[in-house]
Amino acid sequence: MSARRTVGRRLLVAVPVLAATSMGMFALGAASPYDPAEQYAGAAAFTATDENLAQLRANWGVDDPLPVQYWRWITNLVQGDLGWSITRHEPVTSVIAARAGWTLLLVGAALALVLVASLLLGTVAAYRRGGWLDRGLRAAAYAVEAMPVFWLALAAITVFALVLGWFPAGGLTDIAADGVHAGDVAHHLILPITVLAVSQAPWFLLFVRDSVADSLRDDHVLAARGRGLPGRTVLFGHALRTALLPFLTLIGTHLPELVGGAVLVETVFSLPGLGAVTVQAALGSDFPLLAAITLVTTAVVLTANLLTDLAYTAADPRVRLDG
Amino acid sequence: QDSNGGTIVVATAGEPDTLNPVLNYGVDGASLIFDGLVARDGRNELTPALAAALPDVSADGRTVTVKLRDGVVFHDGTPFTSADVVFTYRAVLDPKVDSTLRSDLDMLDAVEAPDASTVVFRLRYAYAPFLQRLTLGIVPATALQGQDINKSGFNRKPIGTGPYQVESWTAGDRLVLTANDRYFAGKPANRRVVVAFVADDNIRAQRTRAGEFDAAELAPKLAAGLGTVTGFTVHKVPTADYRGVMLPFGNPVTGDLAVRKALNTGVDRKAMVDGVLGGAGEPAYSPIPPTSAFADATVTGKPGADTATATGLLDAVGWVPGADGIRVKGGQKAAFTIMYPASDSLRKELALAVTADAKKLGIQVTPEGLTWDAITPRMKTDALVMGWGSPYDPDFVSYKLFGSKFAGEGYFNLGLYKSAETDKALQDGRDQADPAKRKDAYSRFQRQLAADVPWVFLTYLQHTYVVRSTVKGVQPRVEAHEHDVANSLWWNLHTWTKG
Amino acid sequence: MAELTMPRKRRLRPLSWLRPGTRGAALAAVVLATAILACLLVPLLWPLDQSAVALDRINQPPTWTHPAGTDDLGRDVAHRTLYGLRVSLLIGAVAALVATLIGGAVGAVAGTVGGWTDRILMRIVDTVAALPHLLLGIFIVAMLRPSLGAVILSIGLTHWLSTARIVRAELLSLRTRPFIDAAISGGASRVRVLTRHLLPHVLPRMALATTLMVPHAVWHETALSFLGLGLPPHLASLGNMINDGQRSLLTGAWWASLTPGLAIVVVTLAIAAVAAHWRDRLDPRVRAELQL
Amino acid sequence: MNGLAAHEVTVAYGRQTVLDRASIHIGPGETVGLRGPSGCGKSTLVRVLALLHRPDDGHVSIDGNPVTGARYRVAAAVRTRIGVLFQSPRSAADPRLSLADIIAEPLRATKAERIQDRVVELAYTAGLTTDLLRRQPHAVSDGQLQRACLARALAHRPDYLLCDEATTMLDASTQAHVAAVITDHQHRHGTGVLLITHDPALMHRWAHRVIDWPPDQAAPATAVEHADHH
Amino acid sequence: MTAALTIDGLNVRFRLRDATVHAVTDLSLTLHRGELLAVVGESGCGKSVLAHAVLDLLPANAATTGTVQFGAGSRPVRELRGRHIGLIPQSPATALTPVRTGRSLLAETLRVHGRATTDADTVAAEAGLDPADLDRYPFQLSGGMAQRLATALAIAPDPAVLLADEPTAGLDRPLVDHTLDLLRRRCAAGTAVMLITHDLTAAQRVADTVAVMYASRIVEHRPADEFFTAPHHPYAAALLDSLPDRAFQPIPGHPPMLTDLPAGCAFAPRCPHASPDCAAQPAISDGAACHHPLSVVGAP
Ligand SMILES: Nc1ncnc2c1ncn2[C@@H]1O[C@H](COP(=O)(O)OP(=O)(O)OP(=O)(O)O)[C@@H](O)[C@H]1O
Ligand SMILES: Nc1ncnc2c1ncn2[C@@H]1O[C@H](COP(=O)(O)OP(=O)(O)OP(=O)(O)O)[C@@H](O)[C@H]1O
Ligand SMILES: [Mg+2]
Ligand SMILES: [Mg+2]
Repeated sequence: MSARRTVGRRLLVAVPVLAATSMGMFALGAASPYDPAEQYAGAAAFTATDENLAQLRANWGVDDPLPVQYWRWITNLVQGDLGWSITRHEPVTSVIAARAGWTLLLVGAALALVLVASLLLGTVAAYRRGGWLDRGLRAAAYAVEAMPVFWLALAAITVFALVLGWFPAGGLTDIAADGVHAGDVAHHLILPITVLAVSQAPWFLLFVRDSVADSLRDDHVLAARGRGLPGRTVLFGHALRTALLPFLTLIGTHLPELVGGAVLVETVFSLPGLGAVTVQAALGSDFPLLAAITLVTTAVVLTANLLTDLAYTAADPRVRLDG
Repeated sequence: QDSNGGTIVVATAGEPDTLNPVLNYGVDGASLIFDGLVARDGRNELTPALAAALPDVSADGRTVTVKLRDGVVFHDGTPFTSADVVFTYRAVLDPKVDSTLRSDLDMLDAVEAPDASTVVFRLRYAYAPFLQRLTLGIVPATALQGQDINKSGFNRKPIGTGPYQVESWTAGDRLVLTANDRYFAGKPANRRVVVAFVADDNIRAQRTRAGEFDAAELAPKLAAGLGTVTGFTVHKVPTADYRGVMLPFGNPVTGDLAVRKALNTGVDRKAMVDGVLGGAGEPAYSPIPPTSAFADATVTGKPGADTATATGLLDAVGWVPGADGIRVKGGQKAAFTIMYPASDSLRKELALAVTADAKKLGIQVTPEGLTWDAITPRMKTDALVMGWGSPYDPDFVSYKLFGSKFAGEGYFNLGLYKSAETDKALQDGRDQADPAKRKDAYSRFQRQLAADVPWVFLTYLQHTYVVRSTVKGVQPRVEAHEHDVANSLWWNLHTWTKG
Repeated sequence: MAELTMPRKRRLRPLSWLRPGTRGAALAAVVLATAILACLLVPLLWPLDQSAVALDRINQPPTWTHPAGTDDLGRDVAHRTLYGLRVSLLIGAVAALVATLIGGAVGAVAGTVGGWTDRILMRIVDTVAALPHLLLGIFIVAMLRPSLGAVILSIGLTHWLSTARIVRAELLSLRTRPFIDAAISGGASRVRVLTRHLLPHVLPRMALATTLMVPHAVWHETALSFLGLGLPPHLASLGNMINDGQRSLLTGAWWASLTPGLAIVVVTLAIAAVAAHWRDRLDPRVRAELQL
Repeated sequence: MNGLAAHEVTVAYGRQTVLDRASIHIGPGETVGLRGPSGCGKSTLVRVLALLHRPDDGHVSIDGNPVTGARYRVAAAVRTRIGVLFQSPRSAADPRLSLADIIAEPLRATKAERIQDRVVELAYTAGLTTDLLRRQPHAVSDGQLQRACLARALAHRPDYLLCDEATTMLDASTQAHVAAVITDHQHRHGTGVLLITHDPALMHRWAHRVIDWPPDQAAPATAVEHADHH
Repeated sequence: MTAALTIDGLNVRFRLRDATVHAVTDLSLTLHRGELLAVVGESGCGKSVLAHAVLDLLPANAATTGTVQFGAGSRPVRELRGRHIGLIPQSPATALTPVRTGRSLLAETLRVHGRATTDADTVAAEAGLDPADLDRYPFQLSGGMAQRLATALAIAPDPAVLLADEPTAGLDRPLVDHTLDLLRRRCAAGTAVMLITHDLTAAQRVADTVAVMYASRIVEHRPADEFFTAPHHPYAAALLDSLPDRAFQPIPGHPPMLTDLPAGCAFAPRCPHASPDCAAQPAISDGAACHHPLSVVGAP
């Protein structure tokens, strides 16, 4: 099936998927045990009267039946209004506009780092399988996967910010700086991006390592060596090329994990991203914000999966693309 | 050369949701951006702020007249007038506005402005501590008039009269304030203030250690660790924030006075202060903190566990140990559940400490960590680790927490405690204007609570801060539960100087 | 023809990795076995009162009586770690298995049936991937009320996506290979081709995913517990302990968090080593692989 | 009409039409030789006849019964009536199975009885020594693997056997052995054999009838007078 | 004639879990520039292993002893692969990287060995492959096309020694001839070619010398014309006899198991001329390793 038809079909399918995720989100939110009014009031919930809290709920219309809320949200959405975030006290659009960029930068940069590093290291480890690099990398990968991200972050801050003083310990810009300067931000983001990347790398690294190790045993690799191709070409051009499939697959499904990791990294490094806001929105049953975030993530996940599916056919022409 | 001094950077965990006092920002004053009609000084005594003098209360206590200070202007240059005060309070009372302050102002009937520099509050009933409610920051009517306050851009970039105006607020990161040179109480000593929001304790400690902050709130043990680093001073600030176990009357075990009293004497408050709070606290015996003028010094106890007395109390009324060491009376086992909110680790630890102490008395306590929605339906029959407290007036909180009128309403009198004596004392405390009579009323209240033990009060917390030693002008005062940008150690930040 | 006999089927001898020459795997197996044995025996030999605290001996460094010190409520860290392993290993292993089974099944169906089934299943995967995991977790726990089973389900039901897509992708590539044609021509049913020819090729990948999921599940358990949706936070589970210990990390009482943390790292490494060893034994090509 | 036949089948890969309304018929007990230039679609025809590829047009019939669909859609009992020897034994053998398993696989798939004995018998027939049975494809030579594939193809005693260059991997002696085995099988079970080979001598010696592919370009099927190899 | 490839005392053993495969035993052989050596023998006798051993491409469980020398140099084989010694692998279906088109494989090989990537079409045509088919992926190729692509890949670097493992399998007659001519032309240009094949007709057509392998050993190694008219070794004779245009009868008896070879001549159990002498390993004499060479037996 041609790529264009696939894209077209996926675009069509995106509509019901988006509807399903947003509806699912409302349903999940309704099942959530959290009361938005109490979350909103915070500590004041204990001194606020029942009547006061009820009035808040009435103001937001969160006591309306679910279909009513969903319908209201949909009709507003069609008019380009994403609604008002109860937890952030801002229009949903401005929450997303102000924060999505940073999360995207963090996640995007970390993903790029993860991809490059795990492709390189995984392939080299597979090539030297059984050697100290392979064993070291694999042990490290499992250890990192088992380790709280928080430890990594704290260790990174202690070593690189406190002991060595190379990077700032947190924040988006220098605490005394005014305005946002690219260099300053880059300097501040190196540590969080690296921590996020390291924490997410094990899956990718181990999968690359395993499938490259598998394909290294294939006849075509042997044949490529027989043609006198240099080791690097054989490794990356033949072994890795045939082993890319599981790796590509992971990118799409690991986005949520990456975003989940970003939540932690954002909190630890005090970065103003979407991560913390999502948790807050979930706890506060902030439907409009949740729905919008879900829409964004759905769009990202759909695009990522479409791209990886297209990449499959490029990476492995034997795969016939469906859907 | 900057004669006004430089930048002060403070770090805190809690980030406000909005910067609008109407929507609960810094309602107890000291918000750096806004002023109330009155403010509190270093001893939490009321002083006039936007009011020219402390307000006048009529003889029947139902009319409060405030003369406003002259020549005050908002950050945007508009003059401050009585219309702004009226607007602010009416906004709070407006049901369309998402404010929880309304619950605290239910005595307020109307706000009027007879002239540009006078405001008159009319109350439904006499309410002695009403002036304490006038610390609410005043917002400019012109900036908000005709807008949906819930959704106004003002909430994120507000205009006030306070010592600092908002330069920028990057949610999740920092709030940057610049000095308001026209501040009525004089130019602030610092040009800029940066409030950094760092949610995680450990990270805040590390960043403080890295020298990013001039002052930061830290957990006691982390603060102690930084205290050994030269260049930092640790401040332990007393609060009115107590923790205790609410014992429901609807439960056959906790409903038994002997059990309640035994628990009250049998818990080891000192161990909790040292072990759980890392020394940053004091034992609590009543909801009125010892730092308050209303505290009754006779209502106290032994900081350590008095197991002998406690078991004596139980033995006396026939709670005898069964085969498994758990006491039994009339077929009823001395066993009950203590709930705690699962996400609150302090309350979890207190619940466990109480459990361990109760075990020594032969009472079996089962701790359960739950979400609020699971706690709520069980509050009438299961004990709960609770906390609250206000340093400003004993009527705040206690009236609703222990008054029988509020039994079972919201989170107020959860344990269905009913005592005519207590009701009377609380009512007197709010009706009487005379401080001496009020003090007497609250003495009665405290003694009655000590007799009925609807709660086992455990500890008062202390907030700990580290401040760079070169910073001068730090003046700790008794703090409330809520403290972040407003009402923290930096309540008087505009007078701090950095050497 | 008499001299020809059917070769004995290669049987797996589960303990043969204890042979010399595979010391790493043997060590890992011993570690894992010890951990599992300890989990099974500790409640019998050394019962723990989950709510007991001793405020008079908080934050004590490791000594002979408390080999891993005490935590900030005076509880013995070593004892609680053993208990925590019990709960966490159970949650981790079962949740990982649930996720692998669901993922494997969805991936297998999508990858072999194809067509509309595949499209619909993959869009469901997309949908689940887009919903915040936290919310899904909350929803599942809210339906089932906090309990061990609910925690396991909420983790298992949110973590099958990677496995599903990996299995599907590999099957899509495998199913066009001529040896599959040969199997079909030999009369194999769809199910048989799947279980006998397709899945064995992805099994190593699935095993890897399962191994990685075990520690991951422990983290999710912690996150849920912290929200009050998992196990009660005072219960000894590795996640809870690391969470609690985190506060003492910088104040010198590192053992409270490090001990349970190390426990999970070591157990994960042991599981990984044992799994890798098993896989290598099952795939004979490894032993005869070419050298570059 | 008895026999395995393709009727006017058309197969296209993308835009390239490989088989264009092609027909062929293999009668029971008959050996049909098929030859044609490389890439002309012989293997494709084999896949169609083996019910592994659904033609875009036309159909396959077995003993007069048209078969609809292909692969799993065809009943296993029908599929197993046709044995296939694929052109490349390497890619037609599951690299994870031992030779014994490869041979046993079709038997297990249809839950045959006495599998063990049958495998030994088949391996013996195909000329495989015991030491090879436990090895995996990567540890045997191509010719040995081809013989394992032959054993597998004969496992179900197929009524039709499609040999796509089945003997190119074999030396002359083994080739003769395999030919004898197939012929013997053919005699005992009345199997119809399709033989694709480029070796004129072999074709001449073995096939009853030779078809030049593609049929429309070449001369019509020629019957060869064949030497006595019975 | 200069030696392009000298193999001396080569032994290859595969260690399996419970057995050792003697895949190549005590094999010595010299291949001269411009010579086309055909290696024939029973399937599974070790021909492909020999080729892989020469190229040092055996798997890890193989143990190799003996020496292999290219020309007069002593550089390690891994530096010589491709440019100096090329291999046409036996199973092109699996030897082609499945996810890359023929063109990309061919262009890469050309580039690595310092030739212009634009030569791809020429090289493909030389191997008999339609250049248009270069743009297909391996799975889209027919068996014969894959074979020709594999040939093109091997000749692309212009190797001085070419090991061709069944390069004509699956090709139709014209293409077989095309490939054989190609090899012949290479020889004329100085290349040494080792043609491993089952196609004795093809061997006869192009080979200068023939080596017959049986059960891991070379049992006969003689000039082609002599060999085809009068093979010395009984196995060689039997092999020629089993051709379809001759007796078309398999050699009686079982092929030997390389895991369990007899001490003496491995063919003895199947040999009509076997005698007790055959319990000892015969040395090569007069081009054949046999105690009772046919020319002697059959000599008047
Ligand atoms: N990796 C291996 N491990 C063990 N035995 C092997 C391995 N590779 C090949 N063999 C054995 O070595 C012998 C020689 O194999 P080789 O592939 O060289 O045969 P061949 O002469 O090329 O046969 P064919 O003509 O069938 O290709 C065979 O008996 C085979 O079973
Ligand atoms: N999966 C496929 N996708 C696209 N084209 C294919 C595919 N399989 C085969 N072809 C093309 O179809 C044509 C016929 O292929 P087929 O394998 O049937 O040829 P063949 O007659 O068997 O040739 P040979 O004798 O070389 O094996 C070839 O041009 C080939 O490139
Ligand atoms: Mg073909
Ligand atoms: Mg071979």
